[in-house]
Amino acid sequence: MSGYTGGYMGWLSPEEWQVLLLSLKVSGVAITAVLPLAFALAWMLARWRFPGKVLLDAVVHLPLVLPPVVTGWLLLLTFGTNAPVGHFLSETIGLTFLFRWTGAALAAAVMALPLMVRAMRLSLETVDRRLENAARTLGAGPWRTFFTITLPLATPGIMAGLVLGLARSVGEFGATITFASNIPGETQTLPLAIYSALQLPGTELQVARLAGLSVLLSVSALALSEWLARRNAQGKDRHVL
Amino acid sequence: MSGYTGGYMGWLSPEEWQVLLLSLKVSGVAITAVLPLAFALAWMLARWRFPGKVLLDAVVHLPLVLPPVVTGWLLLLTFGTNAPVGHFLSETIGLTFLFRWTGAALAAAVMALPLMVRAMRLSLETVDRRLENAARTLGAGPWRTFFTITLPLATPGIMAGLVLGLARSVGEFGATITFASNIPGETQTLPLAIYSALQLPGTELQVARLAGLSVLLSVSALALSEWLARRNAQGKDRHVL
Amino acid sequence: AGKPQAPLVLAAASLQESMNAAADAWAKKGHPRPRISFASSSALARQIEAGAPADLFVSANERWMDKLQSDHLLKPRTRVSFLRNTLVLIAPRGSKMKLPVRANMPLAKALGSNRLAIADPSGVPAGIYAKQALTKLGIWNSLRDKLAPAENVRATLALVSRGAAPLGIVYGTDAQADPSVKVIGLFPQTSHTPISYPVALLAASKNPEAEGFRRFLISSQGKAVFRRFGFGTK
Amino acid sequence: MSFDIAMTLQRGTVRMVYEFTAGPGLTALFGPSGAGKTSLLDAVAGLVRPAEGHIAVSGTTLFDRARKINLKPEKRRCGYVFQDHRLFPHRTVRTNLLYGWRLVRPAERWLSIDLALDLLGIGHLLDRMPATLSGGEAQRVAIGRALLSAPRFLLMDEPLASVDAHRRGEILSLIERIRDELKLPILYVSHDRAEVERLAHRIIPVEPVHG
Amino acid sequence: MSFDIAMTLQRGTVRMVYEFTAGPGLTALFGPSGAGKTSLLDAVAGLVRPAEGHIAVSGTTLFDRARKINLKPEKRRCGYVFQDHRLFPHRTVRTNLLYGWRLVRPAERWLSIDLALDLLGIGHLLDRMPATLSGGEAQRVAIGRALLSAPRFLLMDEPLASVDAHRRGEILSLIERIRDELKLPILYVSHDRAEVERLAHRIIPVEPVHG
Ligand SMILES: Nc1ncnc2c1ncn2[C@@H]1O[C@H](COP(=O)(O)OP(=O)(O)OP(=O)(O)O)[C@@H](O)[C@H]1O
Ligand SMILES: Nc1ncnc2c1ncn2[C@@H]1O[C@H](COP(=O)(O)OP(=O)(O)OP(=O)(O)O)[C@@H](O)[C@H]1O
Ligand SMILES: [Mg+2]
Ligand SMILES: [Mg+2]
Repeated sequence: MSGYTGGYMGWLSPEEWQVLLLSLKVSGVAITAVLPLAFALAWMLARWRFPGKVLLDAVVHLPLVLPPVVTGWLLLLTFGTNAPVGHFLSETIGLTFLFRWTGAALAAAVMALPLMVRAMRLSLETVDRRLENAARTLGAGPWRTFFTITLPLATPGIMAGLVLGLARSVGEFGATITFASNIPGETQTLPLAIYSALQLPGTELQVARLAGLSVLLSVSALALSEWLARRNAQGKDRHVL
Repeated sequence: MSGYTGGYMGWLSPEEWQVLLLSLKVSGVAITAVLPLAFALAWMLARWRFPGKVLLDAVVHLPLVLPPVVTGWLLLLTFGTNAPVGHFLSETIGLTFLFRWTGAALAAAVMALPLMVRAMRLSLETVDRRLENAARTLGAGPWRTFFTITLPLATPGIMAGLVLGLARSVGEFGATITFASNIPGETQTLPLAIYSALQLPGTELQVARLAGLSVLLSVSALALSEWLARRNAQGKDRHVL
Repeated sequence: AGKPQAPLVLAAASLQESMNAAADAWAKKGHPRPRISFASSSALARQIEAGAPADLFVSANERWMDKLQSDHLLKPRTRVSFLRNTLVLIAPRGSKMKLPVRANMPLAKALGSNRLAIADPSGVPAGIYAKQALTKLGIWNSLRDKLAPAENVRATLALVSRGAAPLGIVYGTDAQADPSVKVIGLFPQTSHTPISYPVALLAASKNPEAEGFRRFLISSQGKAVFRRFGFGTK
Repeated sequence: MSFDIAMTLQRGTVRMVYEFTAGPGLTALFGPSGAGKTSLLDAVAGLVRPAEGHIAVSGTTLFDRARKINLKPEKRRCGYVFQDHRLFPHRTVRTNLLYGWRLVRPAERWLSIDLALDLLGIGHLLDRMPATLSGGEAQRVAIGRALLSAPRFLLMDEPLASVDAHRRGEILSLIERIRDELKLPILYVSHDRAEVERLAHRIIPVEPVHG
Repeated sequence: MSFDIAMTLQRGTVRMVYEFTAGPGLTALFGPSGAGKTSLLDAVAGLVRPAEGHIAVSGTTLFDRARKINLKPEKRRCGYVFQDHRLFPHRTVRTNLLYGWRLVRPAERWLSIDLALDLLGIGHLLDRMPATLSGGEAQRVAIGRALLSAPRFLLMDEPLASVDAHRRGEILSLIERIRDELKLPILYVSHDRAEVERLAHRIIPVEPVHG
């Protein structure tokens, strides 16, 4: 982390604050933006039968399989300013990714996608279709059935997908630094700041502090999700041996 | 990749074979070895209530949250020859990790763990306890009930966990190079070979070939899992609108 | 036992081509070819601290070597700085940019709204040298928000060759190896601390071949290999 | 005609053929287990698609293979009491009951919530989750949910199977009133002779066809 | 004494108190929906733990709070026909039926598979998955599964609720034979007066206790 002052032990230094807030923004935007896509993919994989399904499944898993640097490199080739997609997006809606926090968010989103899709798909596959049928006979159209029956019943998987995706996006490093670069205040998220610190000897304390921040961020998300899950499970008591 | 001869387009070069086989070995051993642990953790998180559960959950998620380089570094500090645990293991059972393929497997296992635990936990939570109770009244003890009822009913999550874990382990880079280093034939798995190739200009073709191998590996695993899942689902037909 | 075992060399990733060539040359002389693990100097140094069973370390910077030395992890009197490198300003091959490297050069203006690709100046050696040079030339402050810090030199190079950045600062050896970029300026040797690559035998090394290879590396025959890849030698 | 049904269903390897018309009132389906009674109700509700034939209720064609008519389940306005209840496990008894109720125009409703709660004896269960209900309680909630959706005809699959004698009497009276005062067509499945004899205007035998 | 039960159960906010002893033969539990019949069977099977009291069957104490006895369900050797069937969805009818059968010593078995298949009329379903069964078919498989586990006593929760009259007669005869020839104690829940009067040696009323 450039310009780290050190010594300030009681609380966070301004640089640490900056990194933390940026990480929050990047992960938050990434997960929020990719959530509908992840759910749609999970839905297709869980419910539809079509030729090339295994292929789609494979493509979704790609960012998990490929080393992150390769993913970052592919992003660069696709969304770079000179690349067709990147050029098109920047010309039409003024959205640029290269060296911008949006690029970090894009990288985080891509890396989180496979985890989110899998967890959501797993839950969607266990939703009892007979309950959806019951809702239809009660007068609910497909969309209402989806929002009132399917979606709530798939909540555990959606929550798990969110937690996994968030954790993964908070930890994302390779694709981000390759695609969005390591610009303090713009794309330097927690892992990138940690990487910078790790390059030099004697920065163990600094690394530990930043790693601690990552952990804190994720533990909060986890605790929140556990709490929500517990609240959700209330009243659904079951036989207990 | 050292000594890459290039030019050999028809099939894989000996070096590529070496990398591929090593990747297979590392991922295979990692996932096999970590499977029971992942399942035990999933079980505890799904079924038990104990103080510190959120903490355990957080620890399991750590490798996802921390940048892989930090995970690799923590592994060095724990399993290095000079570290207490590493020293103990090498003295007692002769198991060393540093600079060995076992180290690459350990790194892959640690990184795959959170994904496996989450998916398995998700499935375990949806297993109907009333069916387990029914098995008990029919004379099955807890273990038999577990193996004949709970485990088969949780199969989708276990499969998903395996696929995610395998994909993640095939793509694992940061922790491996930090912990196990980049030794051809010993710890140079596919992502590390790709990294090495990326260090040289004009190696796009080589990178693409290696990345293609990664993808091939994972698509095979995916296709296999889909096939198993479909076979498993046969006969479980449901009302279809 | 029959054949002597191959030593294990830990080398900075930027030495990949040249070190492999050196190993091949050494093997041609009838020795077992050293096994080489390429990674960032910091990762390799940490592995050595953790007790890695390796024989030789070739670092891209002196600081990590200093650290290992003070921790008594090097064999005494085996440390030699044997390679030198230069720092250059590069642009994509097709670029028409003309920009002589001198004090107060209008680099910021030349960049316009684009960014300068550079290795991470807060830790990666090539970035640290670049920062020193730009500071010495008096333009560091004007470039602060115009940087695109990359993971390492090769990633910096990729940013330029892919056109993501119109200009970049890398080692001379890297620029020479990549035909898709061209050098448009050389930073004076005086603008940064000398770029040197030290090699040393590790204290834990038990391989008798290792010292031979180290001597080969610093011999005139060995240095000749590295000169082929654009390195300077001492 | 209340029901005009002639169709073929394929379930797994089993093929079932139905052909009957039924006038107003309550039509009981009577037949051995596995004969295809539930399958018939599923087809009328639009949950299973017949291989051949047509289904019409009160003059409205719900399905006709030849004329390519296949009304969606939510357009058929049936009140289906499922053999396996199918309460929504994530909603309280209250919101289960109100699920269909909220989806119809107030003017079309023909049963008040209070009356339903009272006759079915489920007023004290409103805030409970379905998983905590006893078998008979769940069944009565399922009946209430179907009736409150203000259906134009009823499909009842052994709705009283695990309801006690006292409640059964009250619910039978309720069904009689629906049959006689509202004149809703009802398809009713039961294995209980007495129940069928009390309620049914006619009995359609459903026999297993093997092939 | 076949059954010697005195206990208190807590389910949610409801507290249920049971106290009765019953001699040999079939004991029917009769009571309104929600009175606690299923809860009682669950406690006897060891699936629900009473807050107080004791449970003994044929002189064997299954549970005694004071003496800290609590036999595990798998040691109680009960044949429990659940109100909701609970067939294992991932196993065929065949392997459902054999689940308990395989776990007892051959010498202890008292019902042959062939006889069970024949009397329950499920021989043609052996290779089917439970999800494809009709309601009555599933119920009969559940009865078969419980009986084939060679239990020492039976807990039957409305076992004939959706079985047709013909089969019902046959299964009632089977239960009578089990009752009279094998002299197994049976706790039997039903809302059907005729069924209860035909089978039961005694009727224990289960009344809801509110508190
Ligand atoms: N978790 C719970 N919270 C509150 N009440 C509960 C809970 N579980 C069960 N009950 C109540 O306990 C009572 C007894 O239930 P039980 O299933 O034993 O009834 P039952 O006599 O078998 O009724 P039925 O004839 O309808 O099957 C019911 O009123 C039920 O609502
Ligand atoms: N997927 C399937 N494969 C094979 N047979 C099936 C499948 N689904 C249903 N069946 C069979 O279709 C027949 C009709 O089933 P249905 O549920 O309609 O019977 P039912 O008359 O309602 O019986 P019950 O009175 O027992 O509820 C049954 O024999 C059932 O086993
Ligand atoms: Mg039926
Ligand atoms: Mg009950």
